[in-house]
Amino acid sequence: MAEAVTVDAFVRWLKHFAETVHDSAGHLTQLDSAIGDADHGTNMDRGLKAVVGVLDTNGFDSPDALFKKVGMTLVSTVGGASGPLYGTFFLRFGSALQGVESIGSKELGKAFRAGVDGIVARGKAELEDKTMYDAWAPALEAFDQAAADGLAAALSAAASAAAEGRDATTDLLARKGRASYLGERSVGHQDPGATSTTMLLESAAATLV
Amino acid sequence: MAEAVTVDAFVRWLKHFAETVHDSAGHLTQLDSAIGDADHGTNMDRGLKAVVGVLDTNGFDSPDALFKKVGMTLVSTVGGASGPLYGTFFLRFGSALQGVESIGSKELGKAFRAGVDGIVARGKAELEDKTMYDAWAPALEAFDQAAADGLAAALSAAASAAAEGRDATTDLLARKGRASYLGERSVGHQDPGATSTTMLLESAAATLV
Amino acid sequence: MKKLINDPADVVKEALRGMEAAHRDHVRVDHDHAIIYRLDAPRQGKVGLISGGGSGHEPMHGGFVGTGMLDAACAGEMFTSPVPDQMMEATKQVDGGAGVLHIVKNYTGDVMNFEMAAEMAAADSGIEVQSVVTDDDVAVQDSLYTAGRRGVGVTVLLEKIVGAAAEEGRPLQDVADLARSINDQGRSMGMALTSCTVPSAGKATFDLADDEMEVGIGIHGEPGRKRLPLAPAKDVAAMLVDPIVGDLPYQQGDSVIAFVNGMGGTPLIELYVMYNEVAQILDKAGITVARSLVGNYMTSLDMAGCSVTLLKVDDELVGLWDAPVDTPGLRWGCSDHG
Amino acid sequence: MKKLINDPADVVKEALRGMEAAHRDHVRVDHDHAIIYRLDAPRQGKVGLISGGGSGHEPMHGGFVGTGMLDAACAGEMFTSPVPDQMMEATKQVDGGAGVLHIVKNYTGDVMNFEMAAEMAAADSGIEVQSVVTDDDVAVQDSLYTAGRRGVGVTVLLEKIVGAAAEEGRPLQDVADLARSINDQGRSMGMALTSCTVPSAGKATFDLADDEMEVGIGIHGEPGRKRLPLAPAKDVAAMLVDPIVGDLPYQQGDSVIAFVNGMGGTPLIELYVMYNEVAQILDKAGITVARSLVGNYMTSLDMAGCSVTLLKVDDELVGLWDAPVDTPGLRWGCSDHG
Ligand SMILES: Nc1ncnc2c1ncn2[C@@H]1O[C@H](COP(=O)(O)OP(=O)(O)O)[C@@H](O)[C@H]1O
Ligand SMILES: Nc1ncnc2c1ncn2[C@@H]1O[C@H](COP(=O)(O)OP(=O)(O)O)[C@@H](O)[C@H]1O
Ligand SMILES: [Mg+2]
Ligand SMILES: [Mg+2]
Ligand SMILES: [Mg+2]
Ligand SMILES: [Mg+2]
Repeated sequence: MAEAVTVDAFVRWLKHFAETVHDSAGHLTQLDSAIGDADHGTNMDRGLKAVVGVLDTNGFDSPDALFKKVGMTLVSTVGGASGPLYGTFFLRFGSALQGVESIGSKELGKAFRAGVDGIVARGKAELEDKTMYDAWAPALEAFDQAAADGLAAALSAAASAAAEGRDATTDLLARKGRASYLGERSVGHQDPGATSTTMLLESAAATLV
Repeated sequence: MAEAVTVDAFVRWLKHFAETVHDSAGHLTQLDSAIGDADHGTNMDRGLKAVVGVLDTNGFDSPDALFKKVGMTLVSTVGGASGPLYGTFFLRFGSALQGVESIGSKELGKAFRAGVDGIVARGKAELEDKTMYDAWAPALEAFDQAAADGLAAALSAAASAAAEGRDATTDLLARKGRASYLGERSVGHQDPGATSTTMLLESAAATLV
Repeated sequence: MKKLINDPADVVKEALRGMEAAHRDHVRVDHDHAIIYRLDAPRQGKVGLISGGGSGHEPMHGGFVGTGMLDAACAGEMFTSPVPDQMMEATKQVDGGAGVLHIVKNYTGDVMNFEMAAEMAAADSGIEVQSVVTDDDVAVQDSLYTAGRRGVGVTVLLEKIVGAAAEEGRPLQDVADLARSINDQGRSMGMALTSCTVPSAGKATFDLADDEMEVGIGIHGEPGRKRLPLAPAKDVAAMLVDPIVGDLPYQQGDSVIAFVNGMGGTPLIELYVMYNEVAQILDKAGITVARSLVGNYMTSLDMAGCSVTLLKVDDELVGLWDAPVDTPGLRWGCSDHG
Repeated sequence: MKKLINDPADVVKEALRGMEAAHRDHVRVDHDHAIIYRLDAPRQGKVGLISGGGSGHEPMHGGFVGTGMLDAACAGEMFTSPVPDQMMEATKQVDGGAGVLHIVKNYTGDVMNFEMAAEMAAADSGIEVQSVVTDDDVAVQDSLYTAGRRGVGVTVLLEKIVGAAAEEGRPLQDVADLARSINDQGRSMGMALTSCTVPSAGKATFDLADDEMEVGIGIHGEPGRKRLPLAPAKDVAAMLVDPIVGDLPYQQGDSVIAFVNGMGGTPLIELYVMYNEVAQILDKAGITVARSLVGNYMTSLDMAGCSVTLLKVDDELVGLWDAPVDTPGLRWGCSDHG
């Protein structure tokens, strides 16, 4: 089982994501300026800095303990729409891994789905509402389809699909989140949450295998 | 006594001044922006419009009745520093002409001096304080020196001297009025009140003879 | 960016310190949780009222904490809803045994964070919590399939009126019902002459030419529904009032509280000019202004612009409006600190 | 120019209409004379307090008319002192037999117009008039040979405190003496992040680069004493407080009313950040803040910036400060309209 993902690998994932968001905070905020309130980069960066602080000062003996702490930290520090959404994602993602002996592509796929179900339960987004869900939905599907080819293939397929989903948000008219207030004027701008979600999956592909 | 100034001539003077100020209101306000509060043109224009309204709807049988009304109108409509100063000028100017049979250069010179004494009594400006007095003081002197050569010569000398006084305000450090708040920074800007005073004397030269 | 601040990251924290120092007679501040409390909270037997939202809207909400209005306000980061921990903590602190009402403006983030807090508070402490969500912004098309309308100006009026009702000792259900009926009777619309600048972003959220304005804006610097040529106050007033009056059918003789709110960068003199226009439109429409409020009460950082809110009122609401209120941001009547 | 106005020439007139409509419970307005009156003026046996000045500083002075503060305010044109006719009329209308105090900010125009009004009122009606001229701006060097210091923030504090003294029924001489001693104990200094725009001028009075500020400004958009690089709130606070404290020697343990005032375009959150800095400087200097006031009370149209005023107080002044006041712009305590 060379494929099994360890707690250490998850920690590397989260730190890689934190770094990516930190480096792209200006870009994410810029995207949020166009159709939101100019804070998505700041929000995510603040929350992920807190997460890194937690990772640096705590040891975790199980993925579910790790992700419970990560989820709660995001809920408690991000605020806005992305705080409860990313927070809920990680809480559910961790729960799904509870008691799982060895985390391979199948287990990871289930955990991703559980996390995204949490996002939908919280935010009630549907496909093409122009939210982070438009990156998540195709990513889940691609992951499952490539799962049989191994974790690396699945993660890389998910990241590519997320990127496509993210790009496709540009042409959508927003129906959820702040961008929905803009009506027609939301068309032509890429969704910031779908952008950070794509970063999360790209970080996973870069660190979990 | 072909030289005697009539009420009609005084009315022409006031209207000419009103028109000049109206056309230069932007310029006067611009000067006041640099070292004051950006309203000298607006203030003078408002007051002189009221004066023209009074002239158009009233007849006056004496210069002192005319200038009493003009002075009161300016006091009641201009406000700021220039309202009481120009108002007082015309009130005293008119009083000095009370009972004067024929107004020649000598009588006019006295009236100018009385008016300017009023300005000094009200505003306590001294020479080189960078105020309208810096246009008035040389104008009075030039008028008196040229008075023997007739009214036209006296008025034209006064107007030229006022313009020189006005130009000389540029290099002065203000000690009175709003410009005084700027200290050193008031140097290098022409005083708006000295500018409108010069217009008043140029209008006199153009209309009273 | 030109602001009277130090490090952009510290603005909220430092403003709370300044607010506390300036208003020690009205509020105390829990800086760890960024919560502003009424000095005498919790009041036994009184329904606790808490609200909260992103910072950058001052005096809302912290400035509305005090006798006759809120018991606590949770301050989020700039334009970012507060986190559930804050609302949970505030809920516990202000509960005087009669339950707690959460007053939430309808933004996805605010709604979700308050929801999580209410869930946690119920599980954790058994405190009875009800929530009312304000959504009065007629600039946003309402629909089952969208995030719905934004909560804007009516929130201020609601906090005042419901605050008076809670002060009277009314039970939680009554207070919550009253809050919902107020939200139903209130409508708002806003416009901007300039964008605001979020300190951490460092530059204006949107660019607007010298001869343009945004109509149908919210309070977070998000662009509006349309960009239009700059117009005189008279026309702006009509653009804001007409959709409000059209949205909630008015009858001749209806009474309203009329609220002209500044967005933070607009001075009072302009708000009075606007109010003069609004009052004339209402007069022509046969709508009676029972009470009015004009000022910068719900701001969007340094944005220049304004919003208009009309709240239909009856004698009961006017009575509650007139009841004493004593907060940093809103004050009248004979207040009694006893 | 981006403003919520109609014709620039009508701004003052229309704002007075809007103000009257918004505050019918506090004031009435004589539109012919542009005078804002307290509803119950004249009060028999009470010294009448009138102030006035150019418009563009709202809520000052019209917003300070009401119980416990002014009896009337004369509104001049934009940034232009009112004319003597207004002060004469107001003096007659508010005199309740105990005489009238004119509160005048030290500007050449204001002083001369009030002087003419006082002369006319004395000649015309025999009403006893005293004048107090405020000149608290330490940015301006004082000298026998100049126009002297400007009257700024202390005017607001003075109107409140002297208003309470007049309300108590103190005689004119006492009230005037009190006013002068307040002016002697108060000092201010202001700064601007942006120029204001006078509506009739149509463009900014001065240009300021994105990384510059003006320090030592007044309230009429006049440029300041120096142009400096933009600085953090902490440094700005020191630039404003230090010259004030240096000008009027303070001793450890002195008490002050600390007033952080916004210039109109600066939102409350920034004023709280500033107040936080000011409070810390005073604390370090051993100066006790007895009371504070933070907000946009004496504005300069849409200028962004602030001023700091410190007024040395004793128990008597604090007592008068705490006394009820009920005006559109300043309100506290238990007011009694009887
Ligand atoms: N109901 C929703 N469901 C899923 N995602 C959402 C929803 N509402 C908003 N989002 C996501 O949140 C992102 C904005 O996050 P952020 O800017 O941090 O919060 P806020 O909108 O509160 O300022 C959007 O770009 C979008 O992807
Ligand atoms: N004490 C004074 N004596 C004479 N002239 C004065 C005095 N103070 C100001 N002025 C004149 O008034 C002019 C400004 O007038 P104006 O702008 O209308 O009034 P304000 O300064 O009140 O805005 C100055 O340019 C100056 O010439
Ligand atoms: Mg956002
Ligand atoms: Mg001027
Ligand atoms: Mg946000
Ligand atoms: Mg002026």
